[in-house]
Amino acid sequence: MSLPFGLEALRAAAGDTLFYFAISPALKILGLVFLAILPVITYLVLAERKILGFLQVRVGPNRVGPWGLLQPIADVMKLLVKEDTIPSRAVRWAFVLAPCLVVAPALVIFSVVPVGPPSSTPGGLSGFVTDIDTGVLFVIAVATIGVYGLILGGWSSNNKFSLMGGLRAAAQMISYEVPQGLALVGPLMLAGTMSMVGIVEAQRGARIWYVFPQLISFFIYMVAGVAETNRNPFDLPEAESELVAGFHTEYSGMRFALFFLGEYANMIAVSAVATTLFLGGWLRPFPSVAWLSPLDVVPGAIWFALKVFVFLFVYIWFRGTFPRYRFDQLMALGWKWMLPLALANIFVTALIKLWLAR
Amino acid sequence: MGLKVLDEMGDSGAIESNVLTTTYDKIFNWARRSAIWPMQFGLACCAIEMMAVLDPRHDMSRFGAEVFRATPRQSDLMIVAGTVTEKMAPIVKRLWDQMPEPKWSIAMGACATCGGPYRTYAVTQGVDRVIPVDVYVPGCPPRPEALLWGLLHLQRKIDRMTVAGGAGAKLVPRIGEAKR
Amino acid sequence: MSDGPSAVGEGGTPAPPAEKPAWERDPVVPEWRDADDDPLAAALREALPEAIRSVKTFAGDLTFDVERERLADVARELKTAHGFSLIVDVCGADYPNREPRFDVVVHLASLPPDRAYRVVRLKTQTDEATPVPTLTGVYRGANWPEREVFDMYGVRFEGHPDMTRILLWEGFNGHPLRKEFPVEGIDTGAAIYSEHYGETMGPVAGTGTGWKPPKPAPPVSDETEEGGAK
Amino acid sequence: MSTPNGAPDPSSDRLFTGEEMELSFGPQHPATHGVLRLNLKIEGERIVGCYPIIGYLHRGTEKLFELHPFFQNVPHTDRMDYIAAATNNLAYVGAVEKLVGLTVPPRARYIRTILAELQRISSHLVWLATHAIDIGAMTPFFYCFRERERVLDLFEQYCGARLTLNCMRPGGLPFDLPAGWADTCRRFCEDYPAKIDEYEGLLTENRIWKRRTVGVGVLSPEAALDLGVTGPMLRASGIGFDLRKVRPYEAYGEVEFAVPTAQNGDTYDRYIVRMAEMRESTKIVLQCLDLLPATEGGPIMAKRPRVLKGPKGEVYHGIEGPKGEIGFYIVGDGTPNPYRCHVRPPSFMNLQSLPDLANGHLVADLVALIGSTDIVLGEVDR
Repeated sequence: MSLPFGLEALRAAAGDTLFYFAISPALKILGLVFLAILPVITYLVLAERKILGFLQVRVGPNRVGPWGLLQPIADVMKLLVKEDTIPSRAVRWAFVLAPCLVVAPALVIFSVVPVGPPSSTPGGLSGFVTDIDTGVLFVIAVATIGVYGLILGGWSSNNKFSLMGGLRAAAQMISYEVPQGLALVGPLMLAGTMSMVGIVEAQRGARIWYVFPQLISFFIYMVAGVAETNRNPFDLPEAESELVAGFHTEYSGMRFALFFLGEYANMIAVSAVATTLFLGGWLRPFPSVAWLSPLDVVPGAIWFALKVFVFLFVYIWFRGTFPRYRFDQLMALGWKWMLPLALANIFVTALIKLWLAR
Repeated sequence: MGLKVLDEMGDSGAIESNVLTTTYDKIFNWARRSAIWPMQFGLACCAIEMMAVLDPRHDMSRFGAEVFRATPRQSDLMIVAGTVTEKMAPIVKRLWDQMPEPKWSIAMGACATCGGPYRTYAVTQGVDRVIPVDVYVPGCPPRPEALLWGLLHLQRKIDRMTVAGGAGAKLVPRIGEAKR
Repeated sequence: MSDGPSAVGEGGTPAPPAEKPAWERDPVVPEWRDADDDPLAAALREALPEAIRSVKTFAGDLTFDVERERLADVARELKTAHGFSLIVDVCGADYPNREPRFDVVVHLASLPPDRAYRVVRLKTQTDEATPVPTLTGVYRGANWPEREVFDMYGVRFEGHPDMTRILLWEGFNGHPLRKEFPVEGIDTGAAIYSEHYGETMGPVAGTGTGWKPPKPAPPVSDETEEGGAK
Repeated sequence: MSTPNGAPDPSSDRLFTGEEMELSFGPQHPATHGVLRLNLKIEGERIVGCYPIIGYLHRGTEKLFELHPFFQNVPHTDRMDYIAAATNNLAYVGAVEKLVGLTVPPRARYIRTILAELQRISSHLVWLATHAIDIGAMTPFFYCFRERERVLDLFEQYCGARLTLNCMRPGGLPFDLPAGWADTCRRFCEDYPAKIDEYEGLLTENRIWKRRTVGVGVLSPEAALDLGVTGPMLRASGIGFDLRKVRPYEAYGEVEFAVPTAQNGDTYDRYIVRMAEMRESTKIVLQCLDLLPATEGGPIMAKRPRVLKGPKGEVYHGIEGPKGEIGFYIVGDGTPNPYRCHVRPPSFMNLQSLPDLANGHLVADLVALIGSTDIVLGEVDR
């Protein structure tokens, strides 16, 4: 069949049920996390430093390995062997749990994000771990868990700056969950399904990426996404010049690295969801234009990755460009502008959809 | 400091020659020397030159050391940039204590090294009365290039670290150097 | 003085000996002069006759020697009637062989556009025991400089809202700008952070010879009571 | 905008009320520009009390002044306001010259003016860099430091030091300009306005920047005068007081320049005023460079005794530094050392206004306010 080498034997040995319900998803998750997400995160950090260097007329890391390519590896290894301090008055269990709570949900999201098309033959290798009917809902639900990590981390550190960072994170992420969720309703309505794979297929069927009919949705989702991931100009929970390091002020070594990892994994997750819902996922550009079909030679996963990278670049670009919002201004932006806009967008989309269906 | 640890170890030769630990040493020392994150902590004039070391001309980020962390918990290197006064010295000490091991410090400039021009009632005569110092950078203030020299010198010092000392982060001179 | 465009474009070329430019002649050392004829001095004497002890000028700086108790009154009069709206500075000086030994020196400035720019100096004498009336009621900006004078000389200001040390820590032994205070080498005494360490432990100011390690051992490094940046 | 400093009225805004908490902000904090410590009382994020604690960099400079002869004190002035060493030098040597009655030759006056204005540019560049990075914009920091390096190169070519210049002496200057210096300087001044446009392009009309700065920390002109605030902070409040205009020292009487002012006295206005000042400074430098060739080969040091002895007397001499009026009060007693040398530090007086500015604002605004008061702790604490 269409399974690559060793897997076929594994399937034969384990039986179809066990293979398709346990082994295959597990292998895919492991592969995705360790061969795709973690390396991308690692090099995203380097890319960020290099791109910021480029924006700021300097060169960036270039001494550790050729062109500084080993820099992130050195960083991670250094953090791994760094002393791990837990303040004596910290709430231990929460302090330890918090970083895990940030990283895990960000990685879980990838289980429903399709990086490639479903297998063309039954039983073949599809480009996603699983395709559940409520994929989008699952993404929103899981992403929300991440905020608990920040709140717990800020609260359990027994540091006032951490506490303020945690509170800011709570307020900010909850405020922006709402417009973010509402912004996703637009594409859902157009596609008529909540399955992530279904939405991409619907974009193929509609012969257009949803970013064009749902420009407002896309805009709201992106802004809310930046706020969700605590990136500049919305990096208030860890605003360095105000709160020292925000919720992770007291974290050192690998626990801090996990927060870092979580932030970058969240960036990739938000970008991946945006790519799926608005930029046609694994589809090539202009899926409806026939004479561009030679582009289909490029695998879908590559297209997907390219689109995600564009988003990631925009994130870094933001960081190099904008000053930081203030807390109350951020709240006002979320509740007074984004929320009404998102609701209006849903309303208009529904009207248009009804009118078209008539 | 390193010598003291060595004395506690007794004869370090057998451990030193162990192939496994030297490989570990190589890897960890490489990682540590390549990712020195300084603490964002300026005291006086030298802090301005410490900022200048980040600028496009000198660009400390080339060495992977531009990640200035504002919290001592996440930093590896304390650059004591400026005059340490008697009023500030306990805070410097406290910040140093809050930094997790392995940690290093650079005394930047004359004031941090020995009190500099300020031999007065208010000034601590060198930060080495408060915290251990790994590298002294002379100058008043040192040029950014001098601070980069200090960083490179610190890297050479880190290269000599070994996990064989026990805690994994003690600065123990390699055999031969200790005998000097 | 370097003010004024007296010698523009001369190019520094040697002038005939008779008219050497100012910078090639010996410096003209200024001297104290009485300045009772100054209009400001006359006006002030008229308004507060018993407050002004003398008016002198040195190198163009008008100096009023003011009775200690009337310092704030003179400043208020200058502010309201003569447009000296900017407080430049308050500082002290120590003359240990004189009685009373301390000077408190106040500089005030009048600003354009209402008035011509002018700086006047008010001086008054005091000793360690006698407080000087504060200027904070006239200029709020006198707050910190007066605290500095207290810190450096031990001169107290009566009516000051917050008469505490500003540059050195509470419990510092002595007032460093007094002439008998040595620049280094004496025991300044107190534990620096007694609120954290208690009176007998913790860092002790070491008088320019450095900070002494605390006895007994300092608190555990992970002890973060009031935030990491404390 | 109902409170005097532009903070939202606490009675109308229930967003941030809650229990009071004390927060020790500094002395090690990324936004305190050194070792300033603020004891804050906060209600949620709103500041209800702000008590600055200074002195963490008190080094006894004024005591040292009394122990050294007039000439040897110049290096100590470098280390007070260490990002504007040349203006400190200028203020100190000006005071000494006034005390002993020296007259400075014209060439030295022009060069001093050039150095002081270049120093103003570099000081404002450091201010802009740190102010922007406090508000969260990273990139201007690097642009500012790129240009600052060019200014520092000029200093280095002139006197060999980058930061602590020690470039003036009572009576004149230690050296004449090196060959080609004037051309390098002119090239810089001609390039520089375009660079200011670059910074302004990033910030001035940036909506986030404006929202973070407009109306934040309003200082009324009356309060500014009352608190002894000078320099760009005073001018941003609408009082066009500039010592270079009202009592022209050095060569300022011979050059044309404007004194930028603004009306609202908020953080944004202080930003605008300082940006405009940098443009004026380039103009002053260019004019002085035009005046220089006429004095080519002329003396740079006045005739003076080998050992300066201060007469029995006292002078105050203040000049317009980048942060405000920096003045020296020197008492002489007939010996080669000053009997008393007191500094009137602009940052010290300007910092007094911080509690006024910050009350009622949020913690995030406090950071912007510390930046916009442009303090240097070396000068505050001395």
